[in-house]
Amino acid sequence: MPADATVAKAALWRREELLIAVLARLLDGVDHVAVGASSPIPGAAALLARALSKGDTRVSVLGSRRHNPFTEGGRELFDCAAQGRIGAFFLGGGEIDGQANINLVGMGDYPRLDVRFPGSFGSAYLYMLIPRVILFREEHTRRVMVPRVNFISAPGTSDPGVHRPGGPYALVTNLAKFDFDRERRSFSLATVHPGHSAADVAEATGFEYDQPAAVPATEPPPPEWLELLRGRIADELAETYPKFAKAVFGVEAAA
Amino acid sequence: MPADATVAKAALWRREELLIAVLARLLDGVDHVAVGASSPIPGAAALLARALSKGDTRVSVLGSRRHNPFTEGGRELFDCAAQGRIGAFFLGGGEIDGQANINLVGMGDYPRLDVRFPGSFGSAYLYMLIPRVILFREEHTRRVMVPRVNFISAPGTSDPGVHRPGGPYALVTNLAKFDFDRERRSFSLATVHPGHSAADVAEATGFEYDQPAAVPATEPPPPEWLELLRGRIADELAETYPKFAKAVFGVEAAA
Amino acid sequence: MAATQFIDLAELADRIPDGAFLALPPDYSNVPMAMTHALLRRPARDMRLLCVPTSGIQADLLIGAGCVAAIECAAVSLGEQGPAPRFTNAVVNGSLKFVDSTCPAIHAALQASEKGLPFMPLRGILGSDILANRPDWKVIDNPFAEEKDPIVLLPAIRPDFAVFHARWADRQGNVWIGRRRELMTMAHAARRSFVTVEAVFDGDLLAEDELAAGTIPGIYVDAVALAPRGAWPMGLADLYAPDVAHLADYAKLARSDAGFREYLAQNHLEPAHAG
Amino acid sequence: MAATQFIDLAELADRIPDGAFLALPPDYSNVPMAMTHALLRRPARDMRLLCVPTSGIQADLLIGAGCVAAIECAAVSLGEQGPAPRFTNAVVNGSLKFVDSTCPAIHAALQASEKGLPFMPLRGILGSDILANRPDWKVIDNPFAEEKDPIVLLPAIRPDFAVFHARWADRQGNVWIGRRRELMTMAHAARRSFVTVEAVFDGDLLAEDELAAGTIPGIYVDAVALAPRGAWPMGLADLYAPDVAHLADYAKLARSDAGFREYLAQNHLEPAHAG
Repeated sequence: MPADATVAKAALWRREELLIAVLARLLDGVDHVAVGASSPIPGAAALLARALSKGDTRVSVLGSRRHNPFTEGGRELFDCAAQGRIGAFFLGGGEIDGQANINLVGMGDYPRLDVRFPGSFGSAYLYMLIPRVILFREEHTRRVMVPRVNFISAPGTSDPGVHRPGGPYALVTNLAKFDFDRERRSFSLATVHPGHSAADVAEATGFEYDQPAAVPATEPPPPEWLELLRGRIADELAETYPKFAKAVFGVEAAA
Repeated sequence: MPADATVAKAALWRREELLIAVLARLLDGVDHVAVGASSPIPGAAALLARALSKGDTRVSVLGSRRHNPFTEGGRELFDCAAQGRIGAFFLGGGEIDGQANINLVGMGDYPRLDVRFPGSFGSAYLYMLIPRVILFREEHTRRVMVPRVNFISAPGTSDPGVHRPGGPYALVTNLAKFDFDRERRSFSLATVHPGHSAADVAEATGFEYDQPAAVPATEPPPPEWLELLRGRIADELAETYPKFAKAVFGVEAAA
Repeated sequence: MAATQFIDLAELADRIPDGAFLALPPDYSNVPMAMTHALLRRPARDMRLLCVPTSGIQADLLIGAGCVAAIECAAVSLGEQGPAPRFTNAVVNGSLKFVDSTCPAIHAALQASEKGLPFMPLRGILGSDILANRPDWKVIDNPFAEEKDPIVLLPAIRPDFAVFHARWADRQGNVWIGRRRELMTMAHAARRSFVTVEAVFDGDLLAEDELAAGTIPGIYVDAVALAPRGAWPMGLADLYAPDVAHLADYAKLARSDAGFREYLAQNHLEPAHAG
Repeated sequence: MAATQFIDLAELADRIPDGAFLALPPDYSNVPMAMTHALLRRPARDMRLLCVPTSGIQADLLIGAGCVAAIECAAVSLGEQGPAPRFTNAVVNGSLKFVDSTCPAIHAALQASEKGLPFMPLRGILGSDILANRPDWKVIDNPFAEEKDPIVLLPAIRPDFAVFHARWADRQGNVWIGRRRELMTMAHAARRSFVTVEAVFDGDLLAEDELAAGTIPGIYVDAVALAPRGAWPMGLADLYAPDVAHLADYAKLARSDAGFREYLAQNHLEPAHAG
């Protein structure tokens, strides 16, 4: 497919819709996806994956009242993950490095920090227990994608003998999708989003990663996915993320 | 007081009412009393103690729907005890020995038992964590009050260094009330119920215990306690123990 | 973790294979008697039972009918009706492998599985012959204490199945248990949960806090079958009381082998294939 | 453990002494903002905060007003409104003693206190710099594993006070929290629980399973004060939503010292004695 065809198609969907589609593909075959607070794009991806699974995928959206099934309080997400009942989860990071370590605490010489992020939340635990953890951060710059994080909120890899059924599965940004190889302890560039090049990615990434000779373009969302997203998924999302649903899909939350 | 006066008074109350009064006195000053399942006499004593405390004593009657406050499932009684929020509890025993060890499991060479009792329930735990555990067993014979139990469901005493805020406080039977001395690790006969003698107690007891030169008679229930018992307490008790309330107090459970 | 399946009672019982490790609720908490009756009729074999933390007629029936290879419990008793005769008999005649525990240990070991932990500490128990007969329990020194402070560690218990009865399930497989919270822990801890219900709830049990507070989410519920009055002769919370006359009859009949067989016959609980 | 006391809001806040160790609920769970406002006006001093497991405007206000000596949390954030500016500022300028944790560790350490345990194990965390900075946490080898299997042990956390808001308390001090179960754990774990409520419930919250399932028994509730809309500007479950416009204003003003003081003045939250 010539590059200009990709660009032409790109006009048919928004950046957020592409990201949602990329994330939804990573959820294929997962029984139960949990989505943390303040995560509209991962939330939409999970709801889309559920719709596409025809009921085989369950979704728990924290912060939602309608799509959050938990009734055992704040600890249930963590217990549920440790029981092996959550197949996929999303994490971000103020900094992410090439070993998939993530930093949600701050920059500087801990505890004397120059910049403070909110904190690690449950990352130190969920990253190690959920099989398919998808790192998602829209900003793809050398400020975020660093050689070595200032503070390891949650480690990307563990020594042999450490109980770790979970870990990083992929990294998705505004520019690209990387896979993570747990054996080699490194990312490899899997696809580059339409409108960007592998060279753009290299320029914006502060850590080393593997790369095939030719990096394919990220597959855009098929029309039937876009239709689902802009209809049913937008409505479902509006309950938890009214601002996002209105901005991206033009949908108002039900009263 | 001459012995015949005691006998004359004895006719004014039933054996169960005397036992309830003895147990209620042992609950004086306790903030929160819990009572296990199938324990109508301890249950009545706790409800009486609550009535006498004018609201200072809380009562949790397991098996009751109206007087059981727990909402965290079967474990809450045990967690609540470990939090230090239960001041007194009752335990029984198929066998009880002079070190206040209790056996709720059976007789014989465990696990090859000749007689099987239901099991230890929570005794191995509650006996060690609740400050004032009152042993209550109506039957006072050498079959029950043994030199050494066949199986220690819960030990009466613990080695130094073992975390044990709780333990035995008294033993009440159809014949008498004993106090337990945790330092000396032995019972001492405190009072003998009207109609019985210290010699009767010695005859029926298989373990060694201390005894003062003169053993006082157990104080009978005062008239105002009997009035309370036969009125309000009988009604409260009928919800959980309809058979007992009818047999002892002639009260029918509300529909 | 896929969608909860709605099947009939016989199929629900059939999906519990011989040899399965079953967590049973206590007598005060939603005993799945209709499901138990189906297991008796099959008859199930070699079941391993975990009482959470005690059981009554449910375990006694399964033991009496020869369905049980082993049981772990804090007690088996018919409560006010007296001892559990088939349990007592099987222990004394040596035909039942039994493991004595204590209530909080069973709750805590299930909480260990609920939390995905290999073990859970527990206070108390030291000096009990229960501990002396549990080579699977360990005593360590509390690593946070300055002085010697022994404490028991219990390995996690993960049953194959949690089985219980409930008032309602909704179409999403959410199950309402009210304040019977031990069922929540059982469902979290077990690999699968099979539930019988009085009725299907027409709506979403998680929609409003009043009912949601007492609801096990469908994530933990693998299969549901309708069984009106499915706890009988035990009771169900606010809905119906135990059938005391029936339980007293059972307690009397089950004292002898012949009486127990008579009870099974009277209640149509005989195995389909008696061999 | 004696009867729950019903007092007014100012007295409730006054009974929390300076230097107390307070467990705070997360932003999605019954934040006691009216009580927080009373603490600001006093002003309280040297409070030690435990966020269960995170906090938002509640912790940020207390930090900004100088009420806080130390905080332990998995995160402090205003959520969709962005970072918590007073927390961030206090960390960077070194004026706040802070201890980083992770959500499940805080839940588990409270469960340890709930169970009267000195510690609780927890999976995960190994390799995190959180652990590297927690000399109070220990790593042991799982004594049940055949091979090397390091696991973290967390010491129990027992707050002096659990403080939160709720829809109802009844006259016996039972408090209805619906599905906000972390409040139950907080109340079990803390030495005392002080609760503000929207209204007094005319009846017994424990009488029927529907409400009992979401009720904290009065055993754990030391004092209750009425505070209608007592979670504002945060929301309360099914009853009212967060006041997003107000929170956005706060997020903007609190970025600077002057703006924060302006916010306090606008909302009549200035200390009674500013010294």
